[in-house]
Formats: sequence, structure tokens, C-alpha cells
Amino acid sequence: MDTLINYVSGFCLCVGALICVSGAVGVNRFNDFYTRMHAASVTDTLGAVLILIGLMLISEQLIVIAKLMIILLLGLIVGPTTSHVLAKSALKNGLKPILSDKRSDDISKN
Amino acid sequence: MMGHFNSAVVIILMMVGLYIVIAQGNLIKKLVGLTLFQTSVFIFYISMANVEGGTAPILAQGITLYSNPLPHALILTAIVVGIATTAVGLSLVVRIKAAYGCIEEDEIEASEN
Amino acid sequence: MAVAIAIVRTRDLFAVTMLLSIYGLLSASFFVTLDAVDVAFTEAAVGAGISGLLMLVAISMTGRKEAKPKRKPFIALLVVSLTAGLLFYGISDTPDFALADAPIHNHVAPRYIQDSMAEIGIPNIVTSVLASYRAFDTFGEVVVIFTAGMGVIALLSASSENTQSKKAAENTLDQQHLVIRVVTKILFPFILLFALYVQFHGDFGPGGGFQAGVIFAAAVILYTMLFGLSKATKVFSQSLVQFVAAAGVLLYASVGIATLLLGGRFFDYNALAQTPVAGQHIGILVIELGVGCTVAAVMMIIFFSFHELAEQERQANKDKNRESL
Amino acid sequence: MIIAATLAIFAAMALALLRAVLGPSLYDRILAVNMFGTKTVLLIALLGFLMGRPEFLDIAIVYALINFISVIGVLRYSGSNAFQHEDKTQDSDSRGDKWIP
Repeated sequence: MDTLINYVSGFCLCVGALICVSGAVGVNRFNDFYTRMHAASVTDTLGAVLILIGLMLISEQLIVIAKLMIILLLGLIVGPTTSHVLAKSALKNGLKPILSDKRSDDISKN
Repeated sequence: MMGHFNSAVVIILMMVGLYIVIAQGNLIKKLVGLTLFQTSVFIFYISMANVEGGTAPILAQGITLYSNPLPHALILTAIVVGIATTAVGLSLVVRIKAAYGCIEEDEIEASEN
Repeated sequence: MAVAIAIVRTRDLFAVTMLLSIYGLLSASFFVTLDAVDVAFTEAAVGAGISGLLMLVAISMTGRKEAKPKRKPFIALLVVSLTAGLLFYGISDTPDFALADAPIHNHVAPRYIQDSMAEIGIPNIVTSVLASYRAFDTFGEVVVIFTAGMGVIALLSASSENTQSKKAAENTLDQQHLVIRVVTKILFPFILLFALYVQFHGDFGPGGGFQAGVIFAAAVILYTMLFGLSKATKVFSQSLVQFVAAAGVLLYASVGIATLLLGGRFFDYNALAQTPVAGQHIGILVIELGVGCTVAAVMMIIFFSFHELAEQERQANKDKNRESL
Repeated sequence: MIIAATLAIFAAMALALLRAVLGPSLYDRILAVNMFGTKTVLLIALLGFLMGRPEFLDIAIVYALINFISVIGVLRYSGSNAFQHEDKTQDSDSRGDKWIP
């Protein structure tokens, strides 16, 4: 049982870390703010959840698990909210997404 | 030399802060430099307090080696005092902007003459 | 380090502020790796959040771009490299990093580590050093913070005579962002609760009055940013906050006076109760409360002053634009 | 496993830092700071486990909260008129900074 839990937590940690790194690479490789933002916010939330679950599985004390749970909930609430506000205010303040030609004409007409 | 790498990092940070304070004309930039300088001092104290193989100075069973708590207590207060003094500096900058219309050192000197 | 060098190069002050905030985060994780959890706690709350925010408010009032430097900074470079050379020469005499028998660890630290459990009775040595062994120093720090708050009031409140236009002027985020308003309303009580936890758990884990004060103030700052100053001052009015700031300092001092009256020395908590350890507990609890009150109130004072001025500036600019149209 | 995850987080932090330094527009920098903050939360949690004293997760909670507050604060004050004024007079380094009333 213990070894199973260890394997599962190791798997979670690895996948979470991989997702975080891929998100960071995406932030640097994409050429438009909104795609960068997409890369960052989605991977941030998922990677954080996986890593925290991985840590939760290997911790023994109840208080530690509770604190990790609080961090997890905070991350789930706060992360998407900040991304939402960021994208919204970026759009409002006139940062245009790079779209295909036809679509970007539509946007600029509005 | 490896034994002193913490001091080397501290000195480089400190000199970057000092350079900003001396060379940059913008008053807010100067305050940023001051903050950098301040943080380098904090890092210096904290790295002095660290002990090889030690752990955080909160007593727990089965642990005998702790890092030095005294610098921690000093720096803890220093950080909060630092932010308070930075706020005073920023409010001075805001007043200077209201009085002179700019926050560049050269322009302020020029407008005085 | 790379961040610091980038700060020198960047002329856009906004980017500088962002880098400063990253620098705060980095130095706090640095403190964690160096086992200084209490310090990391404070740096997390102060360096990453509040200081960047204050800088940003100031920048929003003073303008963003920095002028191109006219002078060549040769003299500055010379001074800096000279000082660096001297300091590098100096470090060859300092003890190696993380050496357990360096002089600093043989002075008073062993006594704190070995005897504080018996003398003070709380596991967090940093708190016992801060609040009991060196209570007088900490008292000085609290007075400095209080004075800084008063200084900010003195500097910034002189221009706030035209307050009647302010209330109509409050352009808050809450009409624009429904999501963030709801999330803030959910989070706000939890942040306050967490601040209280940090305040009273400081004896056993990382935490204490300084950190709790900053976190409490951060919660109020969040509320003010989203719902406007006039709503925030309904609960935390200017006079109440100023009163709390002063009351914190007085509470701290009164503990000292009480110990004097009860026959001990200044800040000698042993006199407060029957047994020394119980006296220490009471003393530390009360002065941490005083510290927390003062720090929270001063941070709020500072932020309110800046926020008010920034809003006035913004309104004035808007009026100007409307007239020019 | 924990060590591997910590190293990966370090790599992600370095990349986020790169974006913050390069970042053409203001919002790129805010995004990078936000990302850096979440990575720091994870790093602190992992370091707590690495050092064998996982009681210190309070710091990570503070980070999560403060990160949120600072991002909101940045957005609140970056839309202010002073920025717009400056952008009109000087050539702005990005197209993203213009504030449309």
C-alpha cells in the first residue's frame, strides 16, 4: 500500500512538474499575449494541483494535509480569477489579439 | 573562495544598489536602488545565521542543531521598518513632483536656478 | 542577481516595479532555503506585495518614463568598483559560509537556543528573542514605524483640502469586474482570519505581530482597491486607524510600565504572573498584539494617504481632458 | 521525486523571469509576475518537504494571498491616467499600453 501511494505521488509530482515547465516554455515561445496567457494560466493551475496532491499523498500529519488543502483551494480560486481580470483589462485597454486576417478585421470594426 | 560565495553575492547586489543610487537621476529609481541595497544587507545577516545541517529556529523534538535566531529577529523588524521608511521616501517624492513638476534630479536643479 | 542588473538597465519604471516584486519573491525563497522562516514570512508579505504596490501608486502619480541620463556615470562606476574591491578584500577575513563554529554562533545564540524553552516556554526562538530578550529594541522599531506613519500623514495630507469632489470621483473596479468582486468578498474574511491565526500562532510557528499586521493591512488594501476608499473608511475611519496606531505603541509601553510597577525591570515579564513562564506568556502575547496593531494601522495609513492622492490626481487629469475636448 | 519536481520548478521560474525581463507589453510582465508567484508557492511547499519540516506551509499560504493582492493592485493602478499621458507624449515601447477612455 505504502509503495503504491509513493508511486502515485511520484507520478503526480512528475506530471505536475512537467506541466509547469511546458507552460513556462509556452510563455516564452508564443508570439501573442493572449496565447501566452493561455499557456501560463492553464498549466499553472493544473500543475499546482498535481504537485500539491502529490505532496498531500506523502505527508503524514493531518495539519500539513489541511494546509496543503488550503493552498490548493486558494490556487483554484485565485489563479483563474487573476487570469480572467488580466485578460479582460488587457482587452479593455486596447491590446488586440493576433488573429487570422478576416477575424481581426471584424474585431477592429467593432 | 567557495566558502565566501554568499558574501560575493551580497557585495554584487549591494554594489548594484549603490550604483543605482549614485548614477540614476530619477528619484523613484533611486529608492528602488536603496531597496536593493537594503535587501543585500538582509541577505548578508541571514546567510551569517545559517548553520550547516541546522534547521529553522523553532524548537521541535529530535532536532538539536538550529540556525542562529538573533539575526532573524533583527532582520524581521528591519524589513518592516524598511517598508515604512520607503513609504516616507515615496511620499517625499510625490511632494517634490507636486512642487517642481518633475522627479529628475537634473531638472529639479535646473528649475531652481 | 540577474534581476538586479536588469533593474539598472530598464528605463521603464513600471517594468522596474515588476522586477522589484519578482526580486522580493526570490529573496524570500532564498530566506526559506537559509532556514529563516520568520524572515521569509515577513519578506513575502512586505517585499512582494506592499512595497511594489506603494511604488506603483507613487509612479502612477509621478509619471512612468525615466529621462535619459545626461551625465556619463564614470565617477559612479569608479566609486562602486572601488568599494566593491575593498569589500572583496574584506571578505577573505570572514568565516566560511554555514560554518557551525563561526564567532557569531558562540556569543549569545547558544544561550537563546538552549535556555529559551525553560525561561520563556515557547518553541519559536525568534519570537522569544524578539519579544522578550530584546523587547527594548523591538519597542524602538515599533516607535520608528509609528513615526514613519506620522511622517507620511504630515507629508501627504496637506494637499487633501478639496475632499468634497472625492466621493463622487471614486472610480472603482467593482462596476467593471464582477468576478473579482465576488472572489474578493469570499476571500476577505479568510485573509483577516489568517492574519489573526498568524498573530496568535506566532509563539509556536513562524509568525507574530509584524507579519500579522502586514497581512491584515493587505486585506484592507485589497478591499480599498476594489470598493473605493469611502467604503473602506466606513469601517476603518482615518481617526480610528490613527488611534489604533498610537494605541499599539502605548500598549507595548504600558507592558513595560506594568512590569516596573510590579517590581521587575522594564520589560521583565517574570513579574507579571505567579510563575516566570506564565508571566512571559502574558507579556509576549500583549506586546505582539501591540506590534500587530501598530504595524497594521501604519500600513493602512500609508496606503490610504497614497490612494487618496492618486485618486485626486486621476480625477484632476480626467477633468483636464474633458475640458480640452 | 521531490528533488526532480523542485528542479523543474526552478527551470519554470527562470523562464518566467525571462518573459518578465523581455516582455514587450505591460500585461506580459504582470503575467510573468503572477506565474512567478504561483511557482514560488509550489517551490516553498516542495522545499518544506525537502528540508523535512513541512509545518512551514504558512509561508506558502501568505504567498498565494499576497500574489493575488499585488496583481489586482497592479491592474488597478496601471490603468491610471498618468500612464496614458506619458504614452501620448513619448513613443511607447509597446502597443499594449494605450489606455482607451
